[in-house]
Amino acid sequence: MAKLVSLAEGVADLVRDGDVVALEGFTHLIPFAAGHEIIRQGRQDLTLVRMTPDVIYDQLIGMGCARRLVFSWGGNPGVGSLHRFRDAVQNSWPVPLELEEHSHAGMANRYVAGASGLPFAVLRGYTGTDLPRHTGNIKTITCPFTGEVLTAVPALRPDVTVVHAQRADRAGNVQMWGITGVQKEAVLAAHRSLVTVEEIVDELEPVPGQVVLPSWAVTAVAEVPAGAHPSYAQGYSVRDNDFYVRWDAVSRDRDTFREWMEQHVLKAEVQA
Amino acid sequence: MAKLVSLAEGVADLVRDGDVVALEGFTHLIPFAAGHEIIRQGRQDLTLVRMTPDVIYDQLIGMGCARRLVFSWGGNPGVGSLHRFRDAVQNSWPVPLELEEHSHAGMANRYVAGASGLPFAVLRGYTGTDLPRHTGNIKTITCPFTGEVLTAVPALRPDVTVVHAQRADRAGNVQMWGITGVQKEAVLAAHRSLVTVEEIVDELEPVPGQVVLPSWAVTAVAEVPAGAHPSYAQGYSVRDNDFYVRWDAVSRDRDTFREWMEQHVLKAEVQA
Amino acid sequence: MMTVAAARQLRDGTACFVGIGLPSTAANLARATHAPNLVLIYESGCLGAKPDRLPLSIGDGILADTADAVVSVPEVFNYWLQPGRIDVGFLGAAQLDRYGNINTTVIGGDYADPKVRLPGAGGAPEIAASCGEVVVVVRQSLRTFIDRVDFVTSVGYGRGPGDRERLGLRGGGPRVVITDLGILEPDPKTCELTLTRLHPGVTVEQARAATGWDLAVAGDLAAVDPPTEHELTVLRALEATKEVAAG
Amino acid sequence: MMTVAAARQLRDGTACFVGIGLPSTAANLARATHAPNLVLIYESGCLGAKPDRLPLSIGDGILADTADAVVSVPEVFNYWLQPGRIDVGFLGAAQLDRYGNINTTVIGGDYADPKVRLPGAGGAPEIAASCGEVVVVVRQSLRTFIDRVDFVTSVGYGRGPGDRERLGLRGGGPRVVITDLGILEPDPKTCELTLTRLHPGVTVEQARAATGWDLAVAGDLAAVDPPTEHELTVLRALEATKEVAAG
Repeated sequence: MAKLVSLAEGVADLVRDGDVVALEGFTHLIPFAAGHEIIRQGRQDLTLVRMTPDVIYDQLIGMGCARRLVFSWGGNPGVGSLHRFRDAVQNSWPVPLELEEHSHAGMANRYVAGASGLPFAVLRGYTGTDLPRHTGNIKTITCPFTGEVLTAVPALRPDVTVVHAQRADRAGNVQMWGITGVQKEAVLAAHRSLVTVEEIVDELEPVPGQVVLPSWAVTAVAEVPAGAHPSYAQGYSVRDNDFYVRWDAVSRDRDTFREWMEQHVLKAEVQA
Repeated sequence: MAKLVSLAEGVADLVRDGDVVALEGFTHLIPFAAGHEIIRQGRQDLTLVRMTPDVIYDQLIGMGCARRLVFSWGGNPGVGSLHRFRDAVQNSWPVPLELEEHSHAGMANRYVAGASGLPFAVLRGYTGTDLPRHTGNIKTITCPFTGEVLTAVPALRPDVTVVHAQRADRAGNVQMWGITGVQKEAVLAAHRSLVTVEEIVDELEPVPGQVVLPSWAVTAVAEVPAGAHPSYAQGYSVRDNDFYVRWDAVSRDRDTFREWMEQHVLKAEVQA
Repeated sequence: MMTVAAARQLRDGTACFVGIGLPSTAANLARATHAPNLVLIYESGCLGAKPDRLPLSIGDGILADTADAVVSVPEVFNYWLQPGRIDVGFLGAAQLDRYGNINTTVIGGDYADPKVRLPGAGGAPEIAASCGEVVVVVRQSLRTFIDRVDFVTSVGYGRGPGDRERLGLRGGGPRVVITDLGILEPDPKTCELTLTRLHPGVTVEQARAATGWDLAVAGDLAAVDPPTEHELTVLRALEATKEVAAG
Repeated sequence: MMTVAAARQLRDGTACFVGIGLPSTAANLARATHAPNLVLIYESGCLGAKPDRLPLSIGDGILADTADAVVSVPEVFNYWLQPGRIDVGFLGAAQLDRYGNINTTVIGGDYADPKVRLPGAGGAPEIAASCGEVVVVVRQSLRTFIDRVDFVTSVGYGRGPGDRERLGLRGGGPRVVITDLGILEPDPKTCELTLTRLHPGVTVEQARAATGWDLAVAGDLAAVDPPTEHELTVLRALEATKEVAAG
C-alpha cells in the first residue's frame, strides 16, 4: 500500500544519488514540483530517463544533477531548443552528460517491457537510421515463425519513477485522466514510485478516460497542488505557455539560468 | 469509415465459409446474436477463435459450422462442461473438430501481436506444461540482451472479428465499457470487423472505463438490441444465469440440442 | 470446510488472483472476516474488486462496478500477473500429482482422442508460474490424486526439487493443497505433497485411501480447527447472496 | 504558402499523424476547408482530435477534450502507427538529402561531440517507416538541402530504389516535400527528389541555388496555385485562435 508523504519526505526516501530516475508525463502532468525538490535536495550522478526531456530536465541537467540521459526527444515543445541540455552535450557544462538516444516507439516499448516483467520488447523501429550505430542497446531479433527480422530493445527498469496525477484517495489509490502518456508503464516498470497529486480526496469519483494506479502498485503519494506547473493538470489548470516561451531567454545564458533557479527553485518555500 | 448495416447484411458481407473467425467478449458482451446469424446463414468450415469458447461456440460447433477451434478455455462458465464441444472432440459429431490450444496469456498476447502489426509476441508462459508438445506454434525465443529464454507465440490475424458493444454513433464510432476483455485487440488484429451494438445514438456521451473504437478502424456496425443475451451488456442488461444452467441439459443430448436450435435460432425472426 | 480452510490461507493486504466458484467464495469469505484489505484480482481485468455479493462468473458486472480499476485482459496478464505482482493464485484441478502438477485438459486416451475432454488451461499455467504462491483447492479421491497426471496443464514442482528454477518459473509454486479431507503441504526438501492436517473426523487411513500414491504424512499431523460460528454465519450469508442474484 | 500547400496534400477521410507547429496548422486548415473528415492523430495519444483552435503543444488539453479516443503513448505507436493504419505522416527536418532522408539529431562534428545538438528522433523514425506516405515540410536552403545528411534520423528512400523494401519498411516513404520555394516529389524510377512545382514568383534558379545537390527539375514543371481567399481567411482565423489561447 502506498504511503502518504510530504514531497520532501518522498524525494528523500525514494530518490537516491546515482539512481536511474524517470520523471514521466507527456506534455500534460509533468512532475515539475518533484523535479524541483530533487534539485533542492542536491541529488547527483542521476541517470535521467524520459521520452521528452523538456524544461524540467533542462533544469535538472543545468543544475548538475545528471550524469546520463536516456531519451527520445529533447526540446522545448512548441518553442525550440533546450539550452542547458545543449550546453551539457556540446560543452560539458556544468558536468558532462552521456546520452542514450532512442525513438519514442522504442522508449515506450522499453517501459512496456519493464512493466510486463520481460527483459526486452520487440518492435518495427530504428531500421535504416543511424541510431543503432550510436545506441548500444538496439539489436535485431528474428521471428521464430516467419523468419522476419525485427528490432529488440531492452526493458527499462528505473530505480524510481516519479509522475504527477490529478487525485489520490486516502488509501493511496491514484487517478489521472486526459493525456496519460506512458505514466502507468513507467510506474509499473520501476522498483519504486512517487506520485504527486493535485489533491487527496475521500473518494475517487470515476472519470471518463481515467487511468487508476491501485495503491498497492505505488510506493508513495504526496499532495502537491499545482505540482505540474508550468505544465498542466486537466481539470485543475491550463498550460502556462508563456513560461515555456520565457524559458528560452532564461536558459540561454548560464548566469541568468543559475540566478533564476536560485530564486525560483532553491529558495522556494518547500511544499508541505 | 464503418458502414451501418443490418445484422444479416453484416454477416453475409463479412463472414465467409472457411474464414478464421473470432467472436470475442470476456463473459460480458458476448456477440450471441451475431453467432446465431452465422448459424442461420449456414457458414461452414470455419476456424473459430476465442479465448473462452462458451455457449455460443458450443452452438456453432454443434451445428457443424466449425472445422477448427483455437482457444484457451472451453467450458460453460460457472456451470461445467460444454457438451457439444466435448462431443465434437471425443466423437467427431457432427463433424470432426481440430483443436489448437493455448493459455489465456498466450491467446491475449497473440491478439496483441496481431493488433500491433508484429508477427509474434513474447511472454513468460507455457514453460514446463504439456501444451507446447501438442500445439505446434509455441516456440522459445532468446533475449538478445540477457540470454534468457522466453516463449514466443505467433500473431493472430482473424479474417473477421465480431464483437458486441453498448453503443455506436451514426458515424460508426463504437463505445463499450465495463469488462472489455480483449475486444479492442481482436478487432484491430482482424482484416475485417463487425460490431453489433445495443443502440445507435446521435452522440457518444463519454463513460468512465470506456473503450472507443474509431469508425475508421471498424468495417461494419449493426444495431442489435439484446445482441449479447444470455450474456449481458453493462448498463443495458444483466446476465441470464438461468440460461447458462439450463444449457447444460439442453446441450447434453444431440436431439434435444438440434430441436432447441431449430426453434430458438433457425426459425427465429431475423433481426432487422 | 474446504472454503473456510481456503479462506484462512489468505493474509490481509495481499493480492489474490481469483477464479470463479470456490476460490471466489473463499476469497470473499476472507475479505468479510480476517482480511478486509485483501485485493481480489479477476482475470476478466477487475483489479481490487469488492463485491458485496458472490459473483456468478469472473465477468460478473458486480466485479467491474466495485473494482479499483478495470483493465484489458492482455493487461491483467502482462502488467499484473507476469511480473509477479500477485501474491496468491487459487487453482482447482481435475488431476493432481504428488508434486502438485495439475491437469485440467484431457483425461485418458491420448490428447487427440481423449476419454474426457476438459475445459483446458485458461489462465492457470501462468498463474501457477508467476504468482508468489499457489493455493490448490480440490476434492481428494483416487480419480484426482494420481501418481502421474495425464497432461501437465500447470506446473507444480515438476519432477521434484530444483525443477521450477530450471524451468525459469519465478513464482513459488503450490504452498498448500486444500481438500475435503485435510491439508497437504510440500515437503521443504523433497517438494512432495505431505498430509499436514486433517479436517475434523477424518482419519489418515481415509486420506491414504483417497490418494493414488504412497501418501507422506507429517510427523506433527494436526487437526484443522473447525469452522467458527462467525465463519459459518458469514459464509451462509455470502451463499445466500448468490441464490438471490441467480434469482 | 507552405501551410496552404501542405493542407492541400491531405485528402478527406484519411488518417494523418500530426506533429505540432506547421503540420498541426496545415492539418487543421485542411479540416476547416476541403477535408472535414480528416482524422487527426497526435502522438500524445489523441485519436481523431477535432480542435476548434490551434493546439499549442501535442499534449494540449483541447486535443484530449475533442478526440474520439485518448489512448496511451505505447498504444498509439503499437496499435495505430506500427501496423500501417495511418495514411499520412507529417515530418519536418533540420537536414534533408536528395533521397528524402531526414536528420533531426546532430549537425557537424561527430555524434559524441556535435556542433549543434538537435532535439532528436521523437516519433519520426517510425512515422517515416510505417505511415502510408510521408509529407515533409521544410524551408529550402543550402543549410537544410544537403547532399548527405550528417545523421539519418528518419529514412526516406535510403540510397535509392529498392532500399525501403530491403530494409523492410512497410510505409511508402516521402511522397512530397513542401518548401517555401515549391514542391518536390520523388522520381518514380530513381527516387530522387525532383522539383515539380514552384510557388508563385519563385524561379528554378532560386530553387537550385537553395539546394546542396544538382537539383532535378520536372519536364512539366508547374506553378502552385496561389492560396485562395477562402484558404487565407480560414488560416488567419486559425492563427488568431492560437494568439488568444496563448494569452
